[in-house]
Amino acid sequence: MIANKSYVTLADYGSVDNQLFMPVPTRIKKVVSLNDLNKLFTLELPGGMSLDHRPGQFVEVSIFGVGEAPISITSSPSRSNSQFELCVRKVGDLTSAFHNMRAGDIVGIRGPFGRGFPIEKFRGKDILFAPGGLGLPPLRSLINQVLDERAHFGRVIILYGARNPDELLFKDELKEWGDRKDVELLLTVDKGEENWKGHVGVITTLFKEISIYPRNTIAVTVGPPVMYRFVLMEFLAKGITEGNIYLSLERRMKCGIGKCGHCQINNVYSCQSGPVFPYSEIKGLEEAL
Amino acid sequence: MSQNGKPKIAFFDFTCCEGCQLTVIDSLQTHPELLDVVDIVQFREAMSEKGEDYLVAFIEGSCTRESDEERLRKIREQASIVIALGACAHLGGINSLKALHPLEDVRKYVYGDKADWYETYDARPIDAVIKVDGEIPGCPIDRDEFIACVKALLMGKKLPIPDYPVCVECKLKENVCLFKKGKVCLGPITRAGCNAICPTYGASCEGCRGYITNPNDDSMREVLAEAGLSVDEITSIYTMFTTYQVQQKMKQGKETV
Amino acid sequence: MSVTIIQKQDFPDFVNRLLSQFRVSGPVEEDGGYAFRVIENSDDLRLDYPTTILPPKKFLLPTKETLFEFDKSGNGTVQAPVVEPRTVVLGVHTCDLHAIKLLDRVFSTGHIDPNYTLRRKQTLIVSIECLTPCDENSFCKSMGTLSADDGYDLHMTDVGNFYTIDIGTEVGEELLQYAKTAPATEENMKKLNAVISEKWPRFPYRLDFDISDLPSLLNMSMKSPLWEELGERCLACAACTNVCPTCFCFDVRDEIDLDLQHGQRIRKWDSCQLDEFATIADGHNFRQSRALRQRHRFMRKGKYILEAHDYLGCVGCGRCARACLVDITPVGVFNELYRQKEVGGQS
Amino acid sequence: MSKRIEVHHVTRVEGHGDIIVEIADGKIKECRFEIVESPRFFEAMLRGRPYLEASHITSRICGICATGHATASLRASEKALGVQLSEQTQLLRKLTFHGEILDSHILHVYMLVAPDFLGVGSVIPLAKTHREVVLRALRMKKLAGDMCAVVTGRHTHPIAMTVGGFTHLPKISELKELRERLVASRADVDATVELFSSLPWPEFERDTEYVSLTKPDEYAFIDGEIMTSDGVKVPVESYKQVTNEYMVPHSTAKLTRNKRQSLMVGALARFNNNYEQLHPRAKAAAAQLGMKPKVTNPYLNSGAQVVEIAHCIEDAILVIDKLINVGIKPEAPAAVQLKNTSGVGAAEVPRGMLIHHYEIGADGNMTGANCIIPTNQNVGNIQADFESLVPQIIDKPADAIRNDLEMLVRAYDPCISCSVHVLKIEDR
Ligand SMILES: Cc1cc2nc3c(=O)[nH]c(=O)nc-3n(C[C@H](O)[C@H](O)[C@H](O)COP(=O)(O)OP(=O)(O)OC[C@H]3O[C@@H](n4cnc5c(N)ncnc54)[C@H](O)[C@@H]3O)c2cc1C
Ligand code: SF4
Ligand code: SF4
Ligand code: SF4
Repeated sequence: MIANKSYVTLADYGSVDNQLFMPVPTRIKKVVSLNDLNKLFTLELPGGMSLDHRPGQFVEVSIFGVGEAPISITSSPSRSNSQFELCVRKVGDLTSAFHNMRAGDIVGIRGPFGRGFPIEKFRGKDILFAPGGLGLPPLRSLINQVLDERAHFGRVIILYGARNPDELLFKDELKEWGDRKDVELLLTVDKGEENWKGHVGVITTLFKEISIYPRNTIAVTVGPPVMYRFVLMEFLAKGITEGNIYLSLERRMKCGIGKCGHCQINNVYSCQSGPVFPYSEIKGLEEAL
Repeated sequence: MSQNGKPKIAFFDFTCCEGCQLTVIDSLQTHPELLDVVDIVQFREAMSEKGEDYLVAFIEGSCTRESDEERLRKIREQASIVIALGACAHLGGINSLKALHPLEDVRKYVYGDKADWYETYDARPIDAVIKVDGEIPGCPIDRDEFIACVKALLMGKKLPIPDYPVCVECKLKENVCLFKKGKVCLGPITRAGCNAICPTYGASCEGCRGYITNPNDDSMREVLAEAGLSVDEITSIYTMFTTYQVQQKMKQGKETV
Repeated sequence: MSVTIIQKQDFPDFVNRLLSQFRVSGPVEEDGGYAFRVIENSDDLRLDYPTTILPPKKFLLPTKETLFEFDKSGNGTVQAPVVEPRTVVLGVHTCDLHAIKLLDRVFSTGHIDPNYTLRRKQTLIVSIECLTPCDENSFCKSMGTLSADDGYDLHMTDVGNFYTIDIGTEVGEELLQYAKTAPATEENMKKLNAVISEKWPRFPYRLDFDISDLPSLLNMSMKSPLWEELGERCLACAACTNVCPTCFCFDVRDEIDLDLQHGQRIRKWDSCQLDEFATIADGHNFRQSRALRQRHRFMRKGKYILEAHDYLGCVGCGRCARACLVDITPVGVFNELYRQKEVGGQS
Repeated sequence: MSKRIEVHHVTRVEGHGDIIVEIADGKIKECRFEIVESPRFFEAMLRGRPYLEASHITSRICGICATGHATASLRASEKALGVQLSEQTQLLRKLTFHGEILDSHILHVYMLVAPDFLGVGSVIPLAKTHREVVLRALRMKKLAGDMCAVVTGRHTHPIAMTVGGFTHLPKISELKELRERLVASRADVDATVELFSSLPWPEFERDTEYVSLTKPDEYAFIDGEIMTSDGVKVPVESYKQVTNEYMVPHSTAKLTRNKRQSLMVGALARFNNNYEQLHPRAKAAAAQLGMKPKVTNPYLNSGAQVVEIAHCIEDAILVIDKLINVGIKPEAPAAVQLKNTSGVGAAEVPRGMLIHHYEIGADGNMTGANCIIPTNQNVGNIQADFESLVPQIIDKPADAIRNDLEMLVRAYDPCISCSVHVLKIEDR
């Protein structure tokens, strides 16, 4: 078959996924402002489609004319799925345009992408969460799923640090978690404020407040790159094995499907193999931390 | 905003050839719809109407005398967004070549014994006088880049000015590299966005768009030296549009020319 | 498969008949250099070209292409673009052929890239056997790309008065309906064999070690002081990656009309050598130094890509060496790493 | 009856100029046109720069006549360095020069002058009321710009022109495409002539000395001799005899003068001096506009520009035909001989005669430069026109006077940013 000098479209090749780069128009149902820089968006896929994501995965959000950016899914799959939540920090073009959107507006969604947390391996274990700053939104998905299936897990410890009290996200939920008997929640801020009565100091200072049983503990951290080295040291010092430590590596991303090269960490495409990794997998990677 | 919801923009010129404003007019050849999306309230070169209420001010030209400063400050007060248009406004540009000679000598050379009739000082970029929110580089600016910048402004985005060198665009156009033809070029350190127009037409990139954020200056100078340029010739190629920047750097003791 | 021949005098006619059916591209001379261009006339072709500035990759992964178009008015719709017509690429060297095989693998692994795949399916490749090295920068022989068994639709060898044609695919065979061909005689085959056996000695080996040792050599070289040295010289102009037939990193951006309603999402070539490549919104650059970026480039060429896709990420075409103004070359780098290993200079 | 008319920064002209007229008790107390552009100092900046940079630096004198400055600059260097240009180079220079004349004239007559007649402040409202006219202007201007771009890369600050030739040559296919567009543009030219012949040009006559380049065999744009309508003819090297540049710091200072108190350069001067060499289609355009030398109404400088639009379109077609005929040959820029010398380059840029006079040292660096800019030459004439016109219109309301004076200034198409060394006319 040699076609003539005719134009061919993707539809002529049925087997190719021609939707790969095409975002699904998705309606914003609700927008809640968390603080100056962060907003929580509830989105709903069209036609009752479900996102089917795992905690730790992300979607690529499109705003036409502005571009696309990877955003972690902060809601947990154990809650509603055709509806899902994104927590977005306003830092640049796309995130600013997103912040300007209101309920009823449409954004484009591709995904979910990435590996997510292997939650089935966590069952029966104690879980130590240590998110820093904007690391809470991606971890919130996992935390809430764990809480929804609370009976399947051992202790749940959450150490959460932010620069100042205002930057602590999801305050209502923090309170809820803090009120639960089956959750150990410790908060800290780098710099206190007048009304802040809690702990002051970087997140690593919380570690001496807890004792754990390392052999049965899964440790999970998400936060800014500078934080990882120190938190990892604390995890290891507590005797948690490298294979039981999980972290999420944020990189620049342009496709989400392991081609564009931006997210590469040595030979690993973090959008595909990550962004969630067990520490054992990345500790040999020169460029990971 | 105008009543019709279109943002009001105004153009101002200081010391320059007005080639960038002309390029703006030329951009209408391919984008006449520009007039449908913005309200141009001042553009002395092309129109008599004058509006003093504008959101965005495009400033062309360098500041070359103290009496320009007041006018610049007025524009800054009025405009929410000030954009430097073209190399003169962005860098000081060709006007700053003047600073390679003592000011008195320059005045005397041109005006002889009437030298002090004319007020002038070393040319400087606009951001040396007032805060600037963005820059559209080039001598002259690139038409398509100007339109792209207008779109970005309308959408509240950062100006889409690349931070990679001219070589990128030059290679993608498959030009034979000028160095292979025995010429020299500043493409490896100059900010892209012009579509490598000079090398494409066989001439050296002269750096009219200023340099990328992290140019490898030492290596560039070595490349030029290896191509046979003397120290003076290297200085010359580096100062065509960026005398002001080179001199600022020297003042900070970072570089010798 | 049997070998066919086309007399050289009949070749222009073949091209001109192809031109009436396909978009045809091939190497042409421009301003003292060579480039693959869409041709309008068989006279434009220069099949004896040494090498082109950009590889034929650009027909499969254009320097800039539309991924889809959008219209924000109403509910917002997106539409996949129409892609270009069927294209015959004439005169592809075997190094570039190997590179295309790698790209085929890359874009069909995991998520199948629709745009690449579509273009690939519409592209017919007529490669040509290299008989002399392009220039002193070629090191195809060291990389094992001096010839090719597959990856082409047709493969030609210049045997004096005629070209022999190896048929690689059925589509390739169908192409020959536009040519005046004859089955190769024994005499023809003898000549072909002579030409091929004479060509090999003309190509030097330029690596000081066997190519199969490259991955392990690189493995030991993560901390080599060479990277810092390269970082000092490198201009970060990205010429090396832009001309490379195996580089495939890209950027994705939106372009919009002045009405701010209609626009396209486009993808364009990007380079790991540029500052912005690994920089995120807060300004943190995961490969801040030019040294790290050069290391990344060579690790990809000799190790990472091999690990992911089973093909080396360098085919020895020498384009990057020609393009580099500060003389950073794969041969130079790989040999220097080998030398450092031999003298035990590794940490 | 007293009026004071002050126009600061006359609009729709290139660069900054002010008009100040004061009438008290029916008498003119003050009447002047002054340039308030900040001085540029190009001549001083050229010193010490390699001669190869000179045309790139001086094109930045003016965005509109960048190609004109580059051409005069190259001619100055070439004459100093003993460079012989090939015919191909001369033809290509001519082609791109025509592009610039067209671009500038179209911009001027359509976007700067026409709004005065159509009663609007600028081309922007015209885009609503006379969309077809504006689109035609943009279309013609694009063609003109593309003529420059095909040869030198772009109109404003041409790239490929260099001492002795070009660093890049157009393809025959590009020339053919241009030719087609030029031929097709005749309809637009006709429409232009028609539009401008229907406009009510203000009536005002004042004879002056018309100065331009002239050539025996063609309507002069590049090189030639200097001639004046008062019968002077000198080689360009003797430009100073005619231009007599000088500075006098009082309100009626004259900037250049020869036989009379002032002189005029520009399209009208060329038209008056070289009418015979215009292309027949240009002559026909002149007839339609009611123009025949000697035209002494300065407002009709714009009319002369329309005539030149017709001429340049036709001549560009002829130039392209020649180039296509012989084919474009690859050709390196002609060789130079470095020695301590000087040279004078001259060209008729859109606004009139332009002179670049360079001194180049044996090391190839510039040691001195002098540039004589058309607008400088005309400022004295504008002033003289003012003095003659104001008494004639003194009874009109101030607004009308202002309007007439502004239109007069505009007719000269002054390009004030060009004024590399501005002559400031001011009472001190
Ligand atoms: C796996 C992953 C999960 C993320 N989750 C969240 C989240 O839940 N909430 C949130 O607010 N932010 C998140 N980010 C960061 C977010 O993607 C960036 O802040 C965003 O891309 C910035 O885009 P911008 O257009 O606003 O900024 P600009 O600076 O204008 O960015 C331009 C482009 O650069 C790229 N880019 C810039 N910064 C980043 C970055 N940090 N990561 C990847 N690409 C980048 C994007 O492609 C972006 O379109 C996540 C990033 C990754 C990789
Ligand atoms: S000509 Fe200049 S811009 Fe082009 S590749 Fe060479 S150095 Fe870079
Ligand atoms: S190539 Fe260089 S000199 Fe030319 S326009 Fe671009 S930045 Fe300016
Ligand atoms: S790395 Fe260099 S030699 Fe190797 S394939 Fe790429 S361009 Fe060719």
